[in-house]
Amino acid sequence: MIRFVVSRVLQSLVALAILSVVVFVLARATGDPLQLILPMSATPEEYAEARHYLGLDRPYVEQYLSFVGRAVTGDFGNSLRARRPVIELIQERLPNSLRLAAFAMGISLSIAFPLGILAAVKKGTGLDRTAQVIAVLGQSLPTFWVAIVLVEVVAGRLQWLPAGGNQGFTSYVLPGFTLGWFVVAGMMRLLRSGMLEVLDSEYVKLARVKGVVEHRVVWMHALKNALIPVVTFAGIYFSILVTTAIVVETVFAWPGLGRLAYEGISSRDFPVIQAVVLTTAAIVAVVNLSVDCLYAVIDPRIRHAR
Amino acid sequence: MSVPVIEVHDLRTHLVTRWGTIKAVDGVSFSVAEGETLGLVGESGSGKSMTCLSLVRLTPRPASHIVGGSVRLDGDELTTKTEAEMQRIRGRKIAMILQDPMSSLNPVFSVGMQVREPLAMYHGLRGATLTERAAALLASVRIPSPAARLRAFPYQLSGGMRQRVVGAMAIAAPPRLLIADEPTTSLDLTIQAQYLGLLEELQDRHRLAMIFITHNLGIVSRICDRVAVMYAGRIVEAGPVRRIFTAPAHPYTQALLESIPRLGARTERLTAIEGQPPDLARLPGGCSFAPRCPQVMDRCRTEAPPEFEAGPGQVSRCWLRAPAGG
Amino acid sequence: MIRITNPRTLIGAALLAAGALCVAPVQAATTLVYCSEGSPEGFQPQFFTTGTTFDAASVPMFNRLVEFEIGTTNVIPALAEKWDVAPDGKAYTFHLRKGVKFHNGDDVTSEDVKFSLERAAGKRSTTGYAGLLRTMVASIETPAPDRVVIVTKDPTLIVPNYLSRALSTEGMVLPKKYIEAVGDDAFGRKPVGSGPYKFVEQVTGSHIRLAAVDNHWRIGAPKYKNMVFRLVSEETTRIALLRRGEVDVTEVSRERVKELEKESYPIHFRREEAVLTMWWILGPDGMVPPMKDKRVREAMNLAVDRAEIAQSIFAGSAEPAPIPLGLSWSFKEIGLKVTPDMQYPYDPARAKKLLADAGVGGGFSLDTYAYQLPGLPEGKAFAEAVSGYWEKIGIKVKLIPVDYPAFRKNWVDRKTPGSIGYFNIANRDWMGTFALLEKQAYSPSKPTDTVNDPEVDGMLAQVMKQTDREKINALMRGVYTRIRSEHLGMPIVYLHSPYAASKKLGKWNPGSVMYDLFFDELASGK
Amino acid sequence: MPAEPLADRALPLPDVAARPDPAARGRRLPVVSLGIITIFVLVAILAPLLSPGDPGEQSLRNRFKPPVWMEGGSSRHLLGTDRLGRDMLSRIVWGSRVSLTAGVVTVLLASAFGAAVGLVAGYHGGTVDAVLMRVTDATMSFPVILLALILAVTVGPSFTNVVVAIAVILWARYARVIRGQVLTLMGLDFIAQARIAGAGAWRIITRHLFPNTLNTLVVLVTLQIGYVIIVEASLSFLGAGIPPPTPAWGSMISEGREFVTSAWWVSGLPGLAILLVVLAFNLLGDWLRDTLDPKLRQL
Repeated sequence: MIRFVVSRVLQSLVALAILSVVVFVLARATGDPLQLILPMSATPEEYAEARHYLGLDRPYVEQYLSFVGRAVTGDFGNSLRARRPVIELIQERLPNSLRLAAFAMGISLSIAFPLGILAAVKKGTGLDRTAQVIAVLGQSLPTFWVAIVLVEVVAGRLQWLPAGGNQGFTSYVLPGFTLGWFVVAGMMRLLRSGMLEVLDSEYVKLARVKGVVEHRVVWMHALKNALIPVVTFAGIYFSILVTTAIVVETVFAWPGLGRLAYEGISSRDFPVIQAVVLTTAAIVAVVNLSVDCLYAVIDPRIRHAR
Repeated sequence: MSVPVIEVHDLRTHLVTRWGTIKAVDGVSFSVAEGETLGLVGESGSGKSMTCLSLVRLTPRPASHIVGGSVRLDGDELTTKTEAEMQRIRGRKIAMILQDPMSSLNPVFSVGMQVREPLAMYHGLRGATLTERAAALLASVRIPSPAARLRAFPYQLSGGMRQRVVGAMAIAAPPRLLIADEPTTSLDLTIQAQYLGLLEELQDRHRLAMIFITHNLGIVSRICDRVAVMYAGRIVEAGPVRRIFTAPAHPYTQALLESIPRLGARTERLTAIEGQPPDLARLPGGCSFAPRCPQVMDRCRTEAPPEFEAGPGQVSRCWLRAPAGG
Repeated sequence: MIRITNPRTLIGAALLAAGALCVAPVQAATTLVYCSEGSPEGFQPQFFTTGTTFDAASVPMFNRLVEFEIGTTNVIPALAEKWDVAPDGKAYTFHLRKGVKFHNGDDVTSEDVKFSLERAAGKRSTTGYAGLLRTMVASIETPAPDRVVIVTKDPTLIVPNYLSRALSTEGMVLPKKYIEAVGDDAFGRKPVGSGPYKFVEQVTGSHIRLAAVDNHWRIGAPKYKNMVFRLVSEETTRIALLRRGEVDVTEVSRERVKELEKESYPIHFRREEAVLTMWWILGPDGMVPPMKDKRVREAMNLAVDRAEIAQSIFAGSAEPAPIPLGLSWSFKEIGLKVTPDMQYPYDPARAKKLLADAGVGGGFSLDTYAYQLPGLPEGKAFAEAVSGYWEKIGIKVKLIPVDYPAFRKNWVDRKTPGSIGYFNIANRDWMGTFALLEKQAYSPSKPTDTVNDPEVDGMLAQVMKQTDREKINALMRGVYTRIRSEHLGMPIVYLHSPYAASKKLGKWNPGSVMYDLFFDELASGK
Repeated sequence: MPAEPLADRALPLPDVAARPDPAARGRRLPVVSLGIITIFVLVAILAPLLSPGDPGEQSLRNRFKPPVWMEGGSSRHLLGTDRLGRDMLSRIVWGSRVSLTAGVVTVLLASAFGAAVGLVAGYHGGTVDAVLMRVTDATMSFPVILLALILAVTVGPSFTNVVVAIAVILWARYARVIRGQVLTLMGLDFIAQARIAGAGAWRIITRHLFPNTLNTLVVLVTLQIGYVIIVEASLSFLGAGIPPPTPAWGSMISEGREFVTSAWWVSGLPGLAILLVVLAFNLLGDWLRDTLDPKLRQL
């Protein structure tokens, strides 16, 4: 087990290293940040000076190494735009992103669970098909459009919920739902087919033959097995949530990482872009790792292997 | 013979599929007494498993329905019971051992949890008593160091061991009727023999009525008292084991017996049953076996044969056994 | 064989994350909430240049030496109660208001003024007009704590205007001692000024919160105890916030004004806040063919139906503009009379003829950049609409959507001469107008030119040396006449910028001055 | 002695009674989905014939005309006009071409590359596998939208850039799934057989492994066409999608979003088009998966 965890950690680190190179190159490809920082009337000397001050005149390899070297200690340099340490910006935004993602995950699970199980138990009926369409709908509408319609109708017209910003618990509902609904289809699919497979298995049949009550058969004997594929894919869902969040954060004025990235790109703020991408990737890696562990908790076969 | 534990009369179960309605169980009648073992044989799809699932009303839903007939357990009609009542009969009165020991145990729960579950359900046991009884139950199916096994997960046990666990759960009540659906198919030969011995022992101990579903005529000859041969949803021949093996009345039974490779007999080739297996959705009008029957007669194609007496306690659905002039 | 960490730990962590949703304070009626589209870069008036930075929070937090009278461009006292000019016109003495304190308790002294101006002219300064400050100022003297003297190299008229809101943020006074003690970065995180509102917190990407000081010379006892600036980039969301009563004032686009008026939300306009003007990117040697030909420039101007664009794209909150780079406030000051015949008529037929005369009757291909700008959410639609008009006279337009930074690079690098760009230039007084012309129409020094014309250059060069207002006015009139008659750019419309307010907000004149929404009026208990 | 179990030679009777197939049976061909997709594909191909006008022709005076069935609508613009007075029907018709092409091309590029990587990694195993899979991991953890945004500001938004940006991230998914399948296949006897018969790597990959992953590919491709169309729309919202004046559904919805209440058809109609197509592809994909390979539930 230890070996397993260690090798997974190493794999994640290698992937992060590859990513750091890519993001370093890409960030620099976005253009010259000085164009935005300096006034239009700036002279070439002023440019050179600012370039030196910001360390942008050093060779790329040197810039990269110092970037990586400091990034390891959590120092992503200073934001070119805000003139503040990037890590501070990340620290401000990250909790918002994580909370929103967790909330969205919760919402999508709470939709996907009943729908997936219902669809499996009532397989082939109209109920099954309706459940599937509800789930797939979330994936078939552009997120921003769903978000805007929700803001306009639920917040603006009906005035039930806050329209934007993080103003407490109720603020989570609309963005969380928008984000969550987007991944419901995938989760429901997993649950439904997982449940179908499990419900058809010998051990579920045996549980029934033993006289176990039906709801116990479904929620206890079958569900734990059907959960395994869902958990396996939690990492992927989480990364989808984090990336789709850019759009949702924009509409709901949510101060999360996505907006930070967006602002970073539009102001060519390399350090911010680099930091956000790496942070996101690191989170996804951590989630994947925890998923692997959680997987072992659910499935004893994995726990005892190796 | 003593009083029958289970009496099945003219049981009919239909299955609705996209190819049409299939008469999976088509007028099956039999009974099994205390301590008696009925062997149910036939090809895959002949309706053996469906018959047994119909007894506990666990046929696949919503596709299948029991459309007629009666099932009495100790004289108590089951087909009219509510689902909740049936729940209390399953496991407690009628237990089942399923075919594949590898997959009849839930991989994500410990053996202990799964063995404790029926004990808790049937006897309302809790806590230490429950664990004790679970261990005792495992011991009763000859599982060594049962206390340790309770903590194990199914994948840590061998196939034979797992099937013993399933057996233990089946006798937790203990039930009146034990249905064993090909319980030994996936076990290797020595384990098979041990397991059969165990089943016989359990049956003796608890005076169980037992229905034993199998393809394997060898097993039938070893542990069954009576045999019913199923073909296309019907029992085509039934009778005492000895009669069926020595004087099979139905051409299908004869074909089945011929297809057994006898040890030592150096047959050039195995006699296979000729022709296609029946399409259950489009059964011929007369005898369902007619298209493949080597002794088919004109009458067979138009009229379905009723049950004819073929010997002491032996019946056969074949026009060949029709009394002359009948 | 190792047992994985207790699963409850993981689940617990997830629950914690979900449960620890922060609870924000309820907005009391004593809080003014303003909802802005853009997010500010930071709070260092001399280091940042974006308009949103100052709209949002700086004005209530800081003081300048002088201010504009609301709704006009008249310079009035502020931190400086009065000022006098030396007879040679080379030294301005400002007398500071007494008893003004920074939010940290320090007195505002002449040292702070000197420090701030030097910071604005310093190396790290990025304010748009730092260059002018550097060339203009010889020294800054502090003969007494309440007196500061700005000595210029040449006689000049512009010092008071320069330090007001005419240009940018150079005139904002920062606490020297505090900044020197804590450093720039700490100041950026927790800025200290001497304005009626002090900094409380900033949650980047979310909001900025200010709290009123008890009594301030600018506004008296504050009507609102708190001021919150919320940053919401999506318009639908801003409007929903207004409807829910979560914000008091919000920026809205012109196209949604009617809808909100129908729901009887008060709309306050900043009239003629900016002129939307288009231009051809110059090549290294100025205008390139076919735009080198005056007739082509005129044709492109004639092809555009300004009235229709004002009506449709800008939903009626705009008026056709006649003169390229023409900042209308200055027209009064410099005595330029705009007559109806200066307006470009919509005349595609004549435009086609002009193109034919210029030898490009078969059309030519033209790149048009399309981008959004702060205050111009209609940017892309506008570029598409204008392109549509040009297509109609046979020009083959290729629309290139970019973001503004990318366009700016193209513009300044002059890599794509002849292609089209645009900007909503904030309206200014004569001083600001001169600064704009110097920046965009004076070819000797700048990469940012849009006009390259020796005559214009000559007149602008003279303005710089002039100290006689009348002569300056005449020269400026000359510059505009020349730019108009040579069609050196495409003026499109003057833009009115709407702000929607909650029904309970009351009277408010948001003025039209760049970087200031005159929240003082709203906040004032006077 | 117990005999050889009869089951070994039991006749291959469809064992309906005992074991109903989990998902496949009883699910009819998704006629509606197929119908929608066929219609839109036809519309895309026949756009020049079907479009009533030039999708780019503006008429500011005729802006925000409602569809014909609403008050103020006219038969000149059956589905109304947008903020620049362009005909919505023409734009939706031409938009089907742009959006469908974007979806299909992106997915084909991604699947071709991803499948190749997956096949090679799975076949070779060892270091090759480890290296390729780490690259795949890295790619998967790069947010698609961020990359597209970066590309958009770097080289400007364009159809090609959108397709490339999405494909550059999307391939990793295919690589992962296909590699997983190949690993399973490699353990099967027929690969060993082929090796014994002297088949080389190329032959085994193309003749034996690839055909066996086709089902998976087909399902994944179908499911992801919809996803790509949606991602493109999101990019439009952030200003990095297929740029105007090209009529792509995503940018149409995005441009019309401010008018959700005042002129719903400007974003609502292309929204409906996207909804129908994506829904159809998703449902078709679901059905294909259930039918071709019920084990593919993680797609």
